Amino acid sequence: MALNTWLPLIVVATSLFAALGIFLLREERHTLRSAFNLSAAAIKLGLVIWMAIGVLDQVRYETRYTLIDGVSFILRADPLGIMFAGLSSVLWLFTTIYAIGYLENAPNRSRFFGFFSLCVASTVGIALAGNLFTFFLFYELLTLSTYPLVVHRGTAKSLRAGKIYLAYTLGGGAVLLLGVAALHTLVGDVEFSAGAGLRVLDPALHPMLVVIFVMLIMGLGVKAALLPLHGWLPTAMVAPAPVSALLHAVAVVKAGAFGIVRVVYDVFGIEFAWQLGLLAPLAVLASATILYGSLRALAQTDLKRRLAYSTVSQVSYIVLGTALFGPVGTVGGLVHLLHQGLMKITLFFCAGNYAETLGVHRIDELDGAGRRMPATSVAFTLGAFGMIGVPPLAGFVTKWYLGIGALQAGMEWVVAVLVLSSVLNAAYFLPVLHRIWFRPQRAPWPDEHFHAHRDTHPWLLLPTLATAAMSLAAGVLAGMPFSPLYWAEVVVHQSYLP
Amino acid sequence: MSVALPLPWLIVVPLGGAMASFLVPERWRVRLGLAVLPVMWLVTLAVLGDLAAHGVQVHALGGWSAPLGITLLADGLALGMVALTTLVFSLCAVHAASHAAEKGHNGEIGFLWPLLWFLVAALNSIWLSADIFNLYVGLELLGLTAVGLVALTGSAEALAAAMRYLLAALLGSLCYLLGVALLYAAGGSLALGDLGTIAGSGATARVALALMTLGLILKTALFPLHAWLPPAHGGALAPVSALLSALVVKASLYILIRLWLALDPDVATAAAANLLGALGAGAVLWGGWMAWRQTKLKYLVAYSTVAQIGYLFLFFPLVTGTSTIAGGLAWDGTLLMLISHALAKAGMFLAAGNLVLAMGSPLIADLSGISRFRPLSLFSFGLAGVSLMGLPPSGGFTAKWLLLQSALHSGQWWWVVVLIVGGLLSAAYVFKVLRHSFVEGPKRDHFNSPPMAMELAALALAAAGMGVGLAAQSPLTWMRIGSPFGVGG
Amino acid sequence: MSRKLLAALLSLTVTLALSLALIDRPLPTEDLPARVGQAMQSSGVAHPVTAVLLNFRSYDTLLEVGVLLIAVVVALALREAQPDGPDRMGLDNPLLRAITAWLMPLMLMVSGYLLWAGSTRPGGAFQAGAVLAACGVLLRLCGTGLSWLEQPWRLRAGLALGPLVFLAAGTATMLAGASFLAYPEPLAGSLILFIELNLMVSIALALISLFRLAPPQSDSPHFADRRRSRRE
Amino acid sequence: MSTMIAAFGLILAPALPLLMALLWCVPGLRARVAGWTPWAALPALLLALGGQSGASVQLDWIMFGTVLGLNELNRVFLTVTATLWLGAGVYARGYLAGDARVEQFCLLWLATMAGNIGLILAQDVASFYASFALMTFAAYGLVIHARSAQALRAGRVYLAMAVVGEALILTGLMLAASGLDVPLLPMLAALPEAIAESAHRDLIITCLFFGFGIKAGLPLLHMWLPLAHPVAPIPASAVLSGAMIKAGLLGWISTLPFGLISLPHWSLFMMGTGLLAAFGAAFIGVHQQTPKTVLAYSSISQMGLITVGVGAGLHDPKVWPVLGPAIALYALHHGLAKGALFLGVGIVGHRGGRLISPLLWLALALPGLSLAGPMFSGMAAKLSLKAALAAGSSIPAWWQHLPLLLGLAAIGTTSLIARYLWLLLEVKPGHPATRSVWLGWGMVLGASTFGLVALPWLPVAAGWPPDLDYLPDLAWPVLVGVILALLAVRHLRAWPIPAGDGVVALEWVFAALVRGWRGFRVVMRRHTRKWRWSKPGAKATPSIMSLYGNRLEQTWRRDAGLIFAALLVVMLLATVLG
Amino acid sequence: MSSALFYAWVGVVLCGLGLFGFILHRHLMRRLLAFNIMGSGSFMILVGLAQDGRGADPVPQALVLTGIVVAVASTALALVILRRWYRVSGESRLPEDV
Repeated sequence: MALNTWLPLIVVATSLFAALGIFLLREERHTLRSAFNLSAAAIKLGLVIWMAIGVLDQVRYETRYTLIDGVSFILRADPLGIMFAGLSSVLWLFTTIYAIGYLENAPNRSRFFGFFSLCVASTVGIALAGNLFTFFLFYELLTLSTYPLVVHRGTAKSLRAGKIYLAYTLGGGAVLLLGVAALHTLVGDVEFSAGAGLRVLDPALHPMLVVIFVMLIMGLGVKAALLPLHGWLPTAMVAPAPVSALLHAVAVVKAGAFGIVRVVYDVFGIEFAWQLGLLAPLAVLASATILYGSLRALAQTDLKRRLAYSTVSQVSYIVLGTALFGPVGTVGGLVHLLHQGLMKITLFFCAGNYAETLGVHRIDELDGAGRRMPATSVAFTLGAFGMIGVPPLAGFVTKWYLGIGALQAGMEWVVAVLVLSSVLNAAYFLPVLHRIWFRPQRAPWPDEHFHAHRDTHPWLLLPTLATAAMSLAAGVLAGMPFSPLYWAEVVVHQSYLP
Repeated sequence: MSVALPLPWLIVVPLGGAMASFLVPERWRVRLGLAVLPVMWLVTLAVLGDLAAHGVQVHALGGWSAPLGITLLADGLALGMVALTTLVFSLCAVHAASHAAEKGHNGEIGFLWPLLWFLVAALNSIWLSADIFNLYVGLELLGLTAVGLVALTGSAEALAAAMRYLLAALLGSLCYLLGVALLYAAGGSLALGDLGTIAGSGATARVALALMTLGLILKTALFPLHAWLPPAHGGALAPVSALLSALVVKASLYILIRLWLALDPDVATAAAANLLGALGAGAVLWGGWMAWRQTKLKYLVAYSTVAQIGYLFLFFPLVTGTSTIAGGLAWDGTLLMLISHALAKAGMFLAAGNLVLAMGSPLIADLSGISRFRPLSLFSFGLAGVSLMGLPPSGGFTAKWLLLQSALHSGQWWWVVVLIVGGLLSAAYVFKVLRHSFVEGPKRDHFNSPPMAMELAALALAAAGMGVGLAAQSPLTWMRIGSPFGVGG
Repeated sequence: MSRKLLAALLSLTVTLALSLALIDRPLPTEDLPARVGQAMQSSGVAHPVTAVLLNFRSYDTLLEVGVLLIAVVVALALREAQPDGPDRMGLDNPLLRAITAWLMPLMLMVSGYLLWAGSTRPGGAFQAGAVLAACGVLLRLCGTGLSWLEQPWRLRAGLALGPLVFLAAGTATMLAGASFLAYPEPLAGSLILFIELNLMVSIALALISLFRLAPPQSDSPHFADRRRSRRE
Repeated sequence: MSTMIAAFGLILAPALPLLMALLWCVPGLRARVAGWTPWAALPALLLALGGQSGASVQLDWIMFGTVLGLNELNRVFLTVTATLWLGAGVYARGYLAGDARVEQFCLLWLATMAGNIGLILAQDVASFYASFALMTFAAYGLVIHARSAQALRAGRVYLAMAVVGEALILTGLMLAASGLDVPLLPMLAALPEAIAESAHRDLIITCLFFGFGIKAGLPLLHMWLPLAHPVAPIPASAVLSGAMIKAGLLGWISTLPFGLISLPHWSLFMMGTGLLAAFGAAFIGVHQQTPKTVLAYSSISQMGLITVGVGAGLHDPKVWPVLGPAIALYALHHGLAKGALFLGVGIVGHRGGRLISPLLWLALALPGLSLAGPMFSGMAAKLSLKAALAAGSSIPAWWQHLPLLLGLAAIGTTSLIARYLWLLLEVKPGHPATRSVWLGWGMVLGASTFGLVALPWLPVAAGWPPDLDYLPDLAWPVLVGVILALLAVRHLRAWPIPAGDGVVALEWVFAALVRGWRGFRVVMRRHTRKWRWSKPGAKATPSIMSLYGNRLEQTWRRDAGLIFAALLVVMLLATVLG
Repeated sequence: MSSALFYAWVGVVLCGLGLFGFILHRHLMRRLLAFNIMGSGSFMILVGLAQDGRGADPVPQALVLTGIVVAVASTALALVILRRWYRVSGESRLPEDV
């Protein structure tokens, strides 16, 4: 059926056209732009859901186009891709609503929303990429479309953050290009098909493959904020709240982690990676990042920077999951891809609400926020407890699967890392909760708005509560079909374990 | 049309256009200039059609075949360049025309059009010619026209730049002429086709190649000899500098590639090829660094040309003495880089021209807040920048990808480092400009606004730069017809 | 000092390389003069150089004339960009004017002869054009302005006459089905002569206007103060 | 049909408080929900009394598939918890009538209750751990209700130790569950034999023992107890020490491999810590200044005794069938008695220590005495404990002295109770005790003294009514304790041991650590100042490279000719010699 | 050594001198003259070398004729630009050589 071949392209194209449309709109056409934005987000979500259903009963969606002979542009909807695409399209819908509310009368909104939809187009492109080349293509497009968002405010600080962001991501992109090109010379067009291609190479090339693996991981590690390459994430927190919410909690950071998942599972194949002995060092690196991120978060005084460092540590759970040899560890890693997205975007929304409604940026200004903004604070509490891994919430599901997976893979020390990081998470989230709920308001709010509304502007509150509810449901109703856990299991059983 | 369109039309039409616009009084020159464009397009498309239908075309001028007379050779490479020239020229012409219309008929624009058409004629004569002395005359024609275009504004900097450019051009073509003399003495014939067989591989041919190479890299402004390019391209009018950077600089490289492939393989030694590669690497690094340090917008773009030319010279080490696969990849990569650079650089120069016009000052620092008033030009500047940086999905990226593959296949991994670092450096200076445009500087609400056509021309070129990346397959297969690397591969 | 020494050394090396190319030279396999000899009778002229110049490699000549035209166009453009003062060239010296009056007819006759001799002996459009240009320069030096040259469009027409005729001839042959610039056998001789005539006119005009379009010596704006700055 | 009711009852017990907590969020309903808070524990009590054990319900959508069930063991715990929550709830309504933050208290009360009940009924690991965490974190709100400085400090210590406890429990559960054949749907019941066979048995037991130990107040892990209880409002501390400590015990019982394998060195270690806790806590408790702290230390010492029982259970598999019920019974008795004592403090506050009537004094002393041994439920519990210890077959030699040790512990308890009563005298009149306060206290008091008898299904090992020959060896410790107390009143002065003893040292160490880290950071920052990215404040100084760059560019331009010639020579060399 | 080769040698020497002059001198007029010397040298090589050991060869002579016209045109243009530059800046050298 022709539609199957064009659907992935249409999904990516919806937000591309939305971006172009918005760019052409003049600055003062607000309603039309919001309508454009929201309809594009809705259409994309609908299409992704349709594809998700299709993928469940083995329908094959694939767009293939040869760029130059030997290199083709493939968009394919496989379970893993659909999972990430689903996440980003759902969260894009909410973040668009949030952004419209957040940038009520800010300048340069056409530019903002244009690049915003461009960025999501590249994220979905990364999700649906069928081979390493297409993945790299959208990976770099993501860098380009996120830079203008990071420097949107135009202040000296945001421009400096933008410069650091660029240095890291373009450097990473260059190393990734090297890895992809080297792999290409060895194996030709590397399609994501559970690493069939690499196993057959003769053993003489194995050291070369290890070098390539290191290059790929370094390139992807920049966006996945692995230890030495995470410097850009905290500085990029100067961006407006919706940007730091969608991008640095979901799109950019997840693209890196998703890339590592693709490389380990679809390019090298988990057995071959295990045979080459690549998984153990990756697990060590991920664990180091987990602990380092939590420790640094402990010392931060600015709320968004603390959340940023927490993102640094949380994303490495996904990497840790991929590094665990065995289905349970993989499921843990993949399900955290969704859980962390839901939880972290809720936290960033709340941080944005606090900043926008009360003008609060530092943690010690948060005293008594619970009384003034109960709904946002409840959402924040849910997100925080989810992050700590308190059982009914989503975080626990991930930690449980990762723990069991680690034990089955014979890496007992990973359990210690998981538990230690939960303690550290508690150490930097609980004081914030304590201030919000149990401390009286010491000083008048620095810059209070939305007095009329009970909590904050409905456009800001609605997405926050929605994502909070979804993260709660992802945890509590983990057993339900179509829950993140269910989908992660489908991915593992359908594509990686015959 | 069963019988193929004779090739000389590609030269006659622009020459005729030049002479006509030279004769016609000033008021009509712009309209006449634009009128000749569709004819030019028709001829180009017809010849391209013939290439597809009948393959490589040869036209013996004056009825005299190769050794005695001059022949025009239209293989994939030549016609690819002709098509590129037509595309870039038409958009620059549209830009110049709308600029002239908007500014009213002041003096210096008057003789712009004859010179522009002479430029096209010179370019087409170089792409098509298969005779080394005829290439010399084409080079001279091109050199003088380019010098004239640079000096057009009559200001002190323009005249100094033009003088420096002219001296460099003269020295370059004189060395080339010396090379022609030696080759004629050694081989007895001026035809490019059979040069390899008759010129032998003695000292004469080697000295001739060295002289010609030096003459041509001086005219292409390769790294140590690049000093004349930035003032010339930075100071000229926007459409002029676009044409200079996109096409004129490439003509001498084109001749060098033709020579390098025509001569006997062991005349073009690996040492010479690596020397050229090293100079190219130097160009990429030095050009990138200097572009990053510039404070004037057009000078930044000019130095970016110096840098990007470096990439093209990686062709020589990747072709001499390597496997056919690596050679084929290098051929595709270099030509795609040439095309996408031409499109992107022309687009960037036009966009830069629009921005300078809108801001009223050449400095990058004054760009703050431009994104609210001239978003389209800034967008096309960014788009062209993406192609120069070699980020997907642009043509620059696909070309860089092919060169990377070729370098890895041929085992010369050090060019990979040059490609990667060059990409980062170009990212540095492109984002330097974009960064300034994001600064929410002092409230500057008064920007003069160039007409829409100028912005659309810049956008069209930048978009073509990206498009060539996506649709890289067709131009590459065309360019392989009649190339030493054969079809496919 | 070191720059001079370095320049000398480098030039010497280049000269050595050139001389090496001269010494170790294979005997050329291709023999173009013989080909020219065979093709002479269909070239329409007796003198081989003119045959090569205007028939076998006529395309070169066309481009070469284009080069000359471009030089003039650029000169015209620069004059437009930098308008000069009134043209006060020439010395009002009666002796010079008298001699010119005597020499002028002789020079005109010589250029005519050169043009005609081109088909059988060394000569042709370029040499004739050069002599004519000399007349023009001489006239300009002795102050008699060529009034009809003042008309811009007439100057441009004269300049473009040669190349246009050449181009038209070539295009005509192409339209007639033969390849570009392939003169039909019988007409070749007279066609070449006609082209050479027009070329002569254009070349002469081009060289004269190149001489004329340079800015006059005295009216450069900084002339005065530059002199003073030099003296302090 | 009956399974339907049982299932509904099982779900309703934990779900009702959660539901009411959610309703609490709606501002309109808040006042009414606060009113109804005490009765949220009713379904749990009815389930404990009425429901039949062995019923279970499976909700596979929640978490990894939640299973709630009732069996003999957790039924006992459910009874004590439900009664205490009910009584304390009624008591709280009266006690906190005037308090400004009563609504917030109710929300946290409901949440903690839901956690506590859920934890008892949970059969699968995930929901067990979920309710455990909910109870722990919600209890933090109860502890710091007063918002005073000590309350906040106590809260901090409580939270820190709770988090560490949770982490240890999670590790233990995870390690144990990995041994199961279906690790992703771990059943609590399946854990013991998984631990028995697992390779990391000792590691798991350590994690679980110390993880739950923090909640149960093991020595060196008990610091939060004496800090939290005095600051918490009286009903909260009653529930805290009555019901929530038992959660730790329930954790031990349902996870550790009792009755499967014998772990002699583990049992020795546990019994040792139990005895240490019993005597140490008694010794420190006597020297405390406030009644509630004394009671806290008495809870620690009682839990020490229970730990001894647990340790014994581990030593000899055959002992467990007898010992398990005994421990449960003892826990039930201790919970109710401790709850009554705590609520008693509030009653005394009604008219001040000096003025209350002798009858009231007797009522207050009754649960204390039962704790010490001779009175009803206390006696039953002690007897069954002693009988179980005697029944063991291959018991080590020193177990004969256990009855003597238990007796000494009883002396300790009696002295603690005496100290408690002595301190009650100084309590100044404060809170007027409303009707619901009396009702709540009465309920708990009644349950603690007579409750044991009324419940037919209670696993009373030694049979009922207890024959009289055990009476004398139960009574002598009480007598000795009373004599000691009378002497102490005359001339012993209490030593100034701060409440929560070890924690003071711990806090000092932690503060020093933080100070050291901050100092190190300042040094590091000063050192790295130099090579940071472009410092935000730095003016864009034209770097030497750009100056050098421009000068080099000038030379390119000036000596273009020279460079050209040089390159020409190099190229000639390359081609000719090449 | 045939007479044609003699011309070629003279041409080589002229080229060397022309290159030396072009590199060394800063004054634009001198550099232009050096360029013309070098041009004549190359023309002599072109004709001399081609005719060495063989009779008169019309092709190089035609080439030289074209070369001369091109040289004249470029020198004339150089002079025009030189004069314009001199008129604007009063300098007879390029800005970097002043």
